Amino acid sequence: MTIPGSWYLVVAALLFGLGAFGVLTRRNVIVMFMSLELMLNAVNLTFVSYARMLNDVGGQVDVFFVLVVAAAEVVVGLGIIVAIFRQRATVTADDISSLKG
Amino acid sequence: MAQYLPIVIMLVLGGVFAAGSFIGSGLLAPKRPHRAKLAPYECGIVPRSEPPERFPVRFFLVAMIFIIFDIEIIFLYPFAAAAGELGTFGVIEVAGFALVVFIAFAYLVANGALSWGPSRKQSYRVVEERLASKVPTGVRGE
Amino acid sequence: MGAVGFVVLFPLLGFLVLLTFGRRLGDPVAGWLGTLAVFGSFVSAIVVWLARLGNEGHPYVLRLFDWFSAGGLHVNVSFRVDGLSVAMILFVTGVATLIHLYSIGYMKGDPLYHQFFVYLNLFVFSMVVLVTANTLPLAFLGWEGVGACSYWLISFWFERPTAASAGKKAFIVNRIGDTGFLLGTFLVFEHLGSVSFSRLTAGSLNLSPDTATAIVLLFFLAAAGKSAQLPLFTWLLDAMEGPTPVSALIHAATMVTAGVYLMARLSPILALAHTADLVIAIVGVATAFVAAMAATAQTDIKKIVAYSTVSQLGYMMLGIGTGAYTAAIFLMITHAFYKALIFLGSGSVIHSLNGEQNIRRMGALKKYMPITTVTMILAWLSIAGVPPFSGFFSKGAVLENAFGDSPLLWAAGVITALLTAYYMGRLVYVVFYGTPRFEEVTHGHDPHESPSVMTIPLIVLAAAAVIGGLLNLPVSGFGFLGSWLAPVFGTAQAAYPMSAGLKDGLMATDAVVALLGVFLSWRAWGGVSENPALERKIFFNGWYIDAFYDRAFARTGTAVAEVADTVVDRQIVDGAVTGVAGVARLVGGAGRKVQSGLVRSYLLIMVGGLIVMLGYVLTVAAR
Amino acid sequence: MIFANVLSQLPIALPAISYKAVAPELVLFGGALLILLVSATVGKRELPGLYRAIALVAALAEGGFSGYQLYLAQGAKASLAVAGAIAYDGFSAFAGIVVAAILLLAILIGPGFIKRIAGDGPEFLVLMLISAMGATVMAQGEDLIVIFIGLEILSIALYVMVGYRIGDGLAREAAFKYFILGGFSSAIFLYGIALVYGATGTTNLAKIGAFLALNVLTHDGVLLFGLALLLLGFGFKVSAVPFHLWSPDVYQGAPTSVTGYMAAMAKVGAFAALIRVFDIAFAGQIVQWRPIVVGLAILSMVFGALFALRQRELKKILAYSSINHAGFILLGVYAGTAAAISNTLFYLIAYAVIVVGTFGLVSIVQDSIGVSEGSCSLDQLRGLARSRPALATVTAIMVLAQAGAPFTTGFLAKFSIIVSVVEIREYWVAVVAMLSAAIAVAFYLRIVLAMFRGEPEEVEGERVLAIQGAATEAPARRQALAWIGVSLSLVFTVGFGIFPQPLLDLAARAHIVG
Repeated sequence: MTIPGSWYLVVAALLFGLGAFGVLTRRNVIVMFMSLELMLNAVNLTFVSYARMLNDVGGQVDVFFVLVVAAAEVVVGLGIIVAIFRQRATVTADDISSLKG
Repeated sequence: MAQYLPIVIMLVLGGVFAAGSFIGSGLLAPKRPHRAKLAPYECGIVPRSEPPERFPVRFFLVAMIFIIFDIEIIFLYPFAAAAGELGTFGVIEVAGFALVVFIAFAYLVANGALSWGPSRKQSYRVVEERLASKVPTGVRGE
Repeated sequence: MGAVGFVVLFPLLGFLVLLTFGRRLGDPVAGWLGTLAVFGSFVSAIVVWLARLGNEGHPYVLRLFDWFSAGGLHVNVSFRVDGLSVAMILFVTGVATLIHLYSIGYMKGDPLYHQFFVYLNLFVFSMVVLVTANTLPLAFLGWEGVGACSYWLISFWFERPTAASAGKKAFIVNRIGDTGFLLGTFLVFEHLGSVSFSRLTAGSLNLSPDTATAIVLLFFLAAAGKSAQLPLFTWLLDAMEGPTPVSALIHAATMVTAGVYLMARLSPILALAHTADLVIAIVGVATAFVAAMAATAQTDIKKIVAYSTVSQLGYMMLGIGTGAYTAAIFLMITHAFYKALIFLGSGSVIHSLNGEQNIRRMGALKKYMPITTVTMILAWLSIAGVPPFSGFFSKGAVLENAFGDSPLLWAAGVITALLTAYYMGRLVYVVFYGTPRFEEVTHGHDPHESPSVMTIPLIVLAAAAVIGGLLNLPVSGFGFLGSWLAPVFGTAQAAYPMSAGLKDGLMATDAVVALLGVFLSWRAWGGVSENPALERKIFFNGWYIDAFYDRAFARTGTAVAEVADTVVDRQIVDGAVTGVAGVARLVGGAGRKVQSGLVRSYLLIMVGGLIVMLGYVLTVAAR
Repeated sequence: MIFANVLSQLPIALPAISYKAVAPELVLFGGALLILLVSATVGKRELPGLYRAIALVAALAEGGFSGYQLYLAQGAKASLAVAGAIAYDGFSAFAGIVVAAILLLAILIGPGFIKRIAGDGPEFLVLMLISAMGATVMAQGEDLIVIFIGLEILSIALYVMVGYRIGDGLAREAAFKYFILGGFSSAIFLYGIALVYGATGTTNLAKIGAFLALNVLTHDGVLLFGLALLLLGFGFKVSAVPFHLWSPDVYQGAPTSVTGYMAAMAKVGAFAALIRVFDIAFAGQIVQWRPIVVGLAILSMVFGALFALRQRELKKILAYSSINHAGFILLGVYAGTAAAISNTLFYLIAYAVIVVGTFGLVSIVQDSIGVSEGSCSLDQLRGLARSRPALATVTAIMVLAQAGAPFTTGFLAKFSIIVSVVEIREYWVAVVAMLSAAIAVAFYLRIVLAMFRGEPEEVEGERVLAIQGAATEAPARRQALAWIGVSLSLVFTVGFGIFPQPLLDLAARAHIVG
């Protein structure tokens, strides 16, 4: 049994939506961050699915670049989060709002 | 509108799935709460705020260094798969790529990012303080 | 004719030198230096004028350099020497020189003495650039420059909250106008492919009437803001918060006439837009009337003069709207003389009374300030249009053309002329005659005549106000200004065929009306020397003319004036200005609320924006 | 189908790497690596002078290469290099020159103040060079993925730079916000790329253009969805309303010299890519995306101007001002004609120089009156004209240039953009733009007035903080190089404001041919 390519796209869209939903609703910055990674990986899945459907290798190569970028983002993001942790005990996004107004 | 059907389905399914998983976990998870169970400690003063979590930073540093090599492998593996066909051109390109990563690595080592063993705790603390006070951690991991 | 470069250069140099060394030069060297710079500019203007004598027909363009060209748009920095610009620079630099001189005495002891001359020189520079610019963008530079200087100078004494808010009001009103200027510029570029005045010659423009109307109305918006026309005139009254020389220079003689100049410069387009012309004429005459009415009921000396300025500007716009550009420019020049004189005279009075501006606390100053008194009386007779003073000829020329266009416009103008003679008479009688009522403000000291740096400009201006009519006598062969400006306006100038008898009749009417106004003011305010209460008694004792006057002017006039002041000014215009500011403030406040500092609400707003975009794509774009 | 199989099936075409094409990127990156290497080998000592010299040489070399490319490329079609992933033409070369100008000024202005915060380390300059490389990659990217990589190189380095005052709560908060919001928008941008890829079968802009020219899509929903997502990504980077929310917070929290650098560099990179993607590759879809772009532009112009009116925090006012500018530049993208693109480039270089200079001046002001870099309210500016007349005058000129005062590049920039809009006969848009500019003048003047009015206020608490943060170096020495940078930007702004023709010609030469 072959699974139609569009199913992969749907799964990817679901994952992307889930990631976005997570970023929007979660208060814990680490979880927000994880959700962000989920979004990126959902895009990877989209790329691979399209590459398969279009029979084009380009989409697969793109995934590599996205992976690299995601890794770099992880490094910097964690660095910033660690810095926040060190100064205050909280990891809740809603507490970080002294720049308002 | 037929052409948008996949998109609409995607959106709807995305929403339903996202919401459903939250609702589902709320409904399905066994919940028999009582006060003592909700309190972080069963005796003593009820804390007013969340206790700070312990957060060992050094693992992040290690993880970041790991990521550098992890990423290097991502590019090296496809190169290896087609190294023969790519020939000299490929070797030169990959060497350039490795050189860049190596310089970043040399910078890390020079700044003491790898000296995290217990025996050299002293020097590690220096790095840690520097990270905390001046330069964000990300700089080291780049 | 390249001397026009020096006309521009001198005030700029003065500005730069004063900006750099002004504080060190101090009082009074900085003032003298500033005056010298403007005087140099005036001398250069005379050189330009002499060089032009004999070849008035062809405009000369001094091209400095190409400023920029973008797409089809080419803008260069070039100055235009033609009849109009020469007339403008002559009177602008001339009047400015006198006012600089006067300021040396007036501003003595002010902690920001040098700063004042920095602004004044920058103002003269901007004004000269405005009137000599050969392209609309360069003129806009000057336009903005005079606006900015006006703003700074109105709020020069910024410690007073009223001065600060007056500056703000002037600024907002002028910005509204500036939008019209720029939009008009773009329309001109769009339809004529050039923004140079060289391209604007009468009769050669290929514009549809609708386009011309749109352009003219946009520029008129700008002009109405700058030249204080209904309903944008209120800022000018508040602008009296500035030092008096500023009021004289900027808010009477020069800057406020920039709108009139602009419309005159655009006369080739105006000639194609008859609807717009009518609008301008009606707005002009309405402004003249409303302001004159308001002037009859004021007690602050500067407010009276300010209303009078608004009223006179209305006359100039009436001239523009009826196609009488020469008459409008003529009135502008003579007005600059006598209005600057009135302001400086008022300033002289205020100066000697320790800053008092209420005419109820003046009176009988004739004895103490003879020069000021005599010059003020001459100014009054000029503005009233009593023959043979300058106002008689210039106002007469405007009214004559108004009659040619529509007798209704003329009638309104004549009534206003009557009012003009009357309220200025009231000013003169109450301030300089009657009983002294200034003990409170002078604490027993007698008022004194101002120093000679202040009286000399008064005398010079008075002479100019008296003989200014010679510039353009309605006698063939003596219409110097008319023939001087004829090449500029060309066929744009409206010509109303009139019999010589009708012309004489109109002139006679003007003279009679002026004298009637003078007479009325004398009956109402001159016969009394004791106090206002006595004046009432005489009214009631019943001179028919006084009763009529009381009814028509003192009562109705007060009512109308109050309506003009409270309803039009405070409610409508202030309301609009406050409204704009309020909306801006409201949105700004909302912005601060949106900027909650919470990452997740930022995310939510971004996603909201995304959803709107996607919704648009789904419903509209993807058809 | 395993990847290796794919590879073995296809003959591999080795791309010809045109080093001439990527020279700007190479020198920037090489400079960054060299600085890292030097700092790694010298051990504990730091050599700030050497680092700065290397960075300056790299910036100048980048500008030189870009200038050479501009000279080569005049009027010619874009040359594609590196297997069609990189384009080099007049447009990208001009953007490269803008990048070099920003770098030059920022290297002169920034490090002195950064030293106060974080010492002499090489990292700041390295990050600057790397992010500048990201911007040039964006300007040259002929492939959506390359543009994405450029965007991320630029952004990730900026995340770190924003968090440079990591000891300060506001800076940490700014870095965190910028990171989370930036990451979110990048992910959405990337999803947009994936959708475009799915709709057209390629991420290469030239091929997308060719594909869309040849094929009429019956199902263009996916493509348009992709475009909308791409616009969000770009809109975020250029801080267009409603994706602007990060910028007031981040502008305030970041070190002031970083704020100026970021405001300029992010806009140059993002707008260069935006023009290449939308005005060239998706020119055929202009009917569909134009309303969105003009909507973003108008919202940005209007709200940028209005929101600033009630701000009292100088850096936040300037943040809203940059939002207002972004709206204007978006108008150039919206007009989309060749002349409009040149005008946009002119606006970009004018804006970039002005904004780096302005924030440099804000740095000097903050340093002089002794407040921390995170805050400077208008009240604290009071009396500056009396205590530091030269500083106040120069600041006033730069702020007025932002407002679009005549005889500065700021005026010409706004003027020419509006001319472009008038030329496509969208008068109402021009009216809105001018009204927003008129409103904006009000808050610019507030800044000027604050400096020229009143007595200086004593701010005790801030003074104490400043003394704690102050390095041993005297402010005069710290400010000397910054003054050079600021003076350069002033000379540029006023000089090209009076004689703009060479710059306009250069920008006119830089439009994209075909």
